[in-house]
Amino acid sequence: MLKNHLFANAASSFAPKFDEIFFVLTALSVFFTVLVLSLIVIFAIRYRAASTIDRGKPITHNTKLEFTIIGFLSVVGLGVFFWSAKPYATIYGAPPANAQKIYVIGKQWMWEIQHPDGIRENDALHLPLGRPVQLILISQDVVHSFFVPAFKVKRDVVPGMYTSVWFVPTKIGKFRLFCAQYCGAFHSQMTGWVTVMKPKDFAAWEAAGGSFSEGGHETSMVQAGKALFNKYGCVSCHGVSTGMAPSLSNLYMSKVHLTNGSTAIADDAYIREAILNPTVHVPVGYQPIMPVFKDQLNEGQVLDLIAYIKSLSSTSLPQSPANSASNRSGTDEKVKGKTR
Amino acid sequence: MDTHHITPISVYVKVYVILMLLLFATWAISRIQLGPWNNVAAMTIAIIKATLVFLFFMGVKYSSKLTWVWATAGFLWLLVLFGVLIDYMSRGWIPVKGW
Amino acid sequence: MSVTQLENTIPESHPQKTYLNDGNTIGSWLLTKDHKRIAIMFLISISLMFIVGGWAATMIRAELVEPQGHLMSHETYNKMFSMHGIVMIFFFLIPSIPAVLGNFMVPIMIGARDLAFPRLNLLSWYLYIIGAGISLAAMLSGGVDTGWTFYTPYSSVYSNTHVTMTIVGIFIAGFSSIFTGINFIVTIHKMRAPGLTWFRLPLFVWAIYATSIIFLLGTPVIAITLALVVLERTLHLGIFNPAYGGDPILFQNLFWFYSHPAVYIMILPSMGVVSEIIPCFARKKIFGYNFIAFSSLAIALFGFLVWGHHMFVSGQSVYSGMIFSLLSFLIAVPSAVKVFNWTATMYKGRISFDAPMLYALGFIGLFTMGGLTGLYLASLTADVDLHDTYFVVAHFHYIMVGGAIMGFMGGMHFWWPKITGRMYPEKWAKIAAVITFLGFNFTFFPQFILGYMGMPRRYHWYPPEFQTLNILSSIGAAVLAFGYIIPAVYFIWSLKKGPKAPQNPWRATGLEWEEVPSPPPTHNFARLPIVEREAYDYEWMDGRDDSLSAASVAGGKGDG
Amino acid sequence: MSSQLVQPSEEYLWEQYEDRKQQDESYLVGMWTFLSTEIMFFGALFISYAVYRYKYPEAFYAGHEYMNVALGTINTAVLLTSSLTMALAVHFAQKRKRWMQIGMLVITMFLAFGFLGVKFVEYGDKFREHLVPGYNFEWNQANVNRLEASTAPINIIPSLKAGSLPADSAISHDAQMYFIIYFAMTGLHAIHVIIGILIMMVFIVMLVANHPSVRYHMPMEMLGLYWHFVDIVWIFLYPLLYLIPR
Repeated sequence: MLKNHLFANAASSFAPKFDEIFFVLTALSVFFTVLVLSLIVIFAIRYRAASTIDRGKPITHNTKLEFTIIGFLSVVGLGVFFWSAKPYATIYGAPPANAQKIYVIGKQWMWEIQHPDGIRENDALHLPLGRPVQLILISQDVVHSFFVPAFKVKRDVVPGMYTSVWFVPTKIGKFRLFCAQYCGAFHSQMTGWVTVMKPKDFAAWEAAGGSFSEGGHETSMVQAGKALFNKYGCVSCHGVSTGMAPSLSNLYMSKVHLTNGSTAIADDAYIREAILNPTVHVPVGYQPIMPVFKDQLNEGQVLDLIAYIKSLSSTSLPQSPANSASNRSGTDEKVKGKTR
Repeated sequence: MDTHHITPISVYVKVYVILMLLLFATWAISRIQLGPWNNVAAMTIAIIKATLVFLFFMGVKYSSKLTWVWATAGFLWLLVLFGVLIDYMSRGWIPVKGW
Repeated sequence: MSVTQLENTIPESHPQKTYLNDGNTIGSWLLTKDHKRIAIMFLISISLMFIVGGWAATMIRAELVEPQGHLMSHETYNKMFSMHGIVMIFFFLIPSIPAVLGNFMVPIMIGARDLAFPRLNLLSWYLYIIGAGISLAAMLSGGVDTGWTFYTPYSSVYSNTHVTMTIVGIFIAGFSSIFTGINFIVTIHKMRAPGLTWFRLPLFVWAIYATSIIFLLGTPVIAITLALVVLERTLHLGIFNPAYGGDPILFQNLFWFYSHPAVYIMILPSMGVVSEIIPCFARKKIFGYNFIAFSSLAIALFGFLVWGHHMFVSGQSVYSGMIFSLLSFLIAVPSAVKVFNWTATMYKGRISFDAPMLYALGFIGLFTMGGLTGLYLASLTADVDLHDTYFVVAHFHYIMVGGAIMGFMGGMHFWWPKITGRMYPEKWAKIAAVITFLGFNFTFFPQFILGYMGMPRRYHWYPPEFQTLNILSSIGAAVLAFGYIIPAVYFIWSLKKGPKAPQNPWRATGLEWEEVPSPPPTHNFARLPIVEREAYDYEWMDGRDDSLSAASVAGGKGDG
Repeated sequence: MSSQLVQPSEEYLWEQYEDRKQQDESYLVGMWTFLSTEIMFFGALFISYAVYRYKYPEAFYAGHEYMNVALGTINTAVLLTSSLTMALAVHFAQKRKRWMQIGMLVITMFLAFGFLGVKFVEYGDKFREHLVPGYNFEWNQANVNRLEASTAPINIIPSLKAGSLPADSAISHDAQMYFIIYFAMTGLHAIHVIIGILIMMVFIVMLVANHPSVRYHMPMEMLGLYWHFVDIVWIFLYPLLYLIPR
């Protein structure tokens, strides 16, 4: 009850956990600060030079007491550490299976959001209440940081690397979105709004093609990816039995044998690399003839292509990019069961 | 009185011969395919060579304890810096289930 | 070179021939090998840099009074906070206590005639001046807008300001730190007076020793890392640039490998100063000498193991994050031990409240708060929200300003009579100490709340709901500025007008007070002292003092 | 086995020291503390090497195939030999055999020049083979040309946007990383060699002139320590850069 009054702003599944730890740390801090300051004040008054108090038997060391303090503080520290490690590992770890994946691209100085169904938003993010959402973030240029204070959630947006974070919005409203990592001249204007809506309203918003946002309804990410796939002529080599390049059906999350003798799991990060720098990732039996797309595709288009390639897999694997280097589905359910 | 150790020339020459033999060994082993053991062998030989230079050419073997401490401090601290690798090696791991 | 006449009889308390008048030409200063003169030159140089950094801070606080400040453009604002950070950290805080008070005091405290390598010491100052000059020139010729952290790929590819020149300056100044560190380590190891065992050393010397370890083992890492950034900028290499397969997070790893221990470079010497001041003004042996000494070493060594707590949200592996969080909680313990021991020292003391003591007490209070708020940032979950907000800004200012600068000011007041041979005006000094303490809290406490509310750091424009707290903070900064201007004025005033200082105005223990006149002669000691007592033996000191009878020490009256 | 150095203990004593023992030991500790910073200095590059080799093992293997192992091995031998002669120079300095000391220093210096000469040849090869990152790196281009001549019908080098990253950005950056690190590490090492040569020159000149400050053997020992350290760095660079196993 008290906690609800103190921390009325918690707007995500993570926020109450943050609040708990913040509350405990604040209690500890106040306790120790008051302890130290009051001891100093008491000693300063009692033992001021003019005072005639008894100063007999001054002590200059007490090893037992010191070790007691060291032990006590270490235990307190370890306790807080373990308590605070779990929520952290949770939100940066594998999301529940039903999590909605939303792609966030940071660039100087705006946020580009892609919903899987093709709705794109700039500097705005609409979310349904109560549904787990996993953000998959990548930067087009420098390091940014996706920060929604009301959710107490922050994740750096790094170029060349997918990061992820997941949470459940638990409160309807409009919340500020900041870039928290200094990214250049207009860093302080790389802001936006996150809107959390009732699932019903969200469905309406989605159906209207995100009419409240600037982007409007485009094709879904898979469709956009397919269009790119055709536009760049990928199909001429990766089409069925051309022999020039491997087929992409059922590629996602499969094992790829490369000409240099190593193997790789074809996760999001691998596919991204294979599109942008194909010469380093040549599968066995093929020539390194694929064009380098590094300067032709932006991160958003790469995400579209990955979505399309995923759609070519017969079994859909609910795997998040950030954790896809390892396996496997099924365990996600457990995570969900325990944390939610 | 000043007591400063002077290493005799014969020691230097012996160490030098061993170093050259080890150099040849490194090169020879690198020509054989041993898989990951190639790395182990190369680095082990490098560490032995460096230790020989360290102990005899640089005279740490005959030095005071204080010199020992500071001579090894840098090498030990390099290991701490290699803690950076923990980050890269554990990135792919999934966080513990149930956490 | 020498202008003054040698006199046959040198009075004990006011020697005619001191390090200050042993040669009055500019050359006699610029080519000096005397650690005391080099310390003075460092003092002047870092004070000038403090003015530059302080000016930048003033501009920042003035701009943040309004949510959409219009004093300067975004670019200018970014350059301002970068300048503030770079100047204050690399050119003020890091050399402040070690190169000024350490340089001056360590040889005297351990009974040596000079540092082990006087010429290296002078070189250290020149490197500092060259480094500072180059960085300042970069700032004057357009500035740098990366923040002091130089995160890649912004610094290495995207920023089109004077990053290269600034880094060259920092690189050169880094060697100044390294050489200072080498000098201290060798001096403390090899040049202690007979009888001055490790556990008789003043704790300030321990602190400087621990700091020097960080200088030696940390500075080269950032030097080479920043050098790589320069290579990346100038030759378009890609060691940290993802467009070439580089890893921006590797830069953060290497950067914080130095820059986290660098925080301890700033705070450890201050802790040393406080460990000197508190026993002196409590007239009591310090509580738990061994624990304070070893906690300095522990902080210096473990400080190297926690760099990753700056990167919890960066995409670093979750496991790394956990290891670093765990170690960060543990490194709080030695700091807490120190706070406990200082407080315990006051127990049954005979406490007087001269300005150095006020600064020291202020230090304990502010450092306690700074340290405890550090726990929030060491905690993984709390850091997810608080990282890169004003909470962090407030936290590290409590450590670096509330801690390091309070300690520096305390040390300056404490040793000013020894350094200059003049007393500062005590009344004004007390006023200044109180103003600094209040102004500091006024400035930075609101920033904790701002951070909790979610205001990110390095924001030029911010949402209007944060304005009230920002105004409070700016008012506080104005108060704080007075806290620094007043001492500057009376210190300068005291050089000419201040009453002459006796050899030991505080009746303090330590070779610098017991054996050396104020100001000290060029070679410190006419005859090298032999140490027979442990540090902080104030019972012996007060027992020796005629004004105190044995009875009054044991039980009764104050010394009035 | 070992003989004792006998020197008048007050000779060459700086005024801040009490006696020569204290001074000698201070020099030693000072030099070792300096070398520990040097270790960390190179350490930052070694850790970068480790990280990128861990990330791009194939690229490092591919890159190392362009290394001239013979030249690398010769250079290692040259440097080890120079370490021996340097150790002997220190030995003769301790025994106060000035001309022997000068002779050994001159040999060491020539070996050092030899090392740099070989390095120069190697660097030259890299320039010719378009393997210098940031200058003319064209890893892919080479592969492409080979391929175009044989099979592939498609021109696969995309046109670059104006004002984008320099021309080598469109290539296999992973292999470039190997060469960046190769040049950074060997370059920093070469700078140390050059500094060593400069100091040796000063020593030789001063020794020939029989300058009093080099009659004291500690400065010579410092130079020796420095040179052996340079040698140790190369002992590790050689297998790491030249002998990468598959």
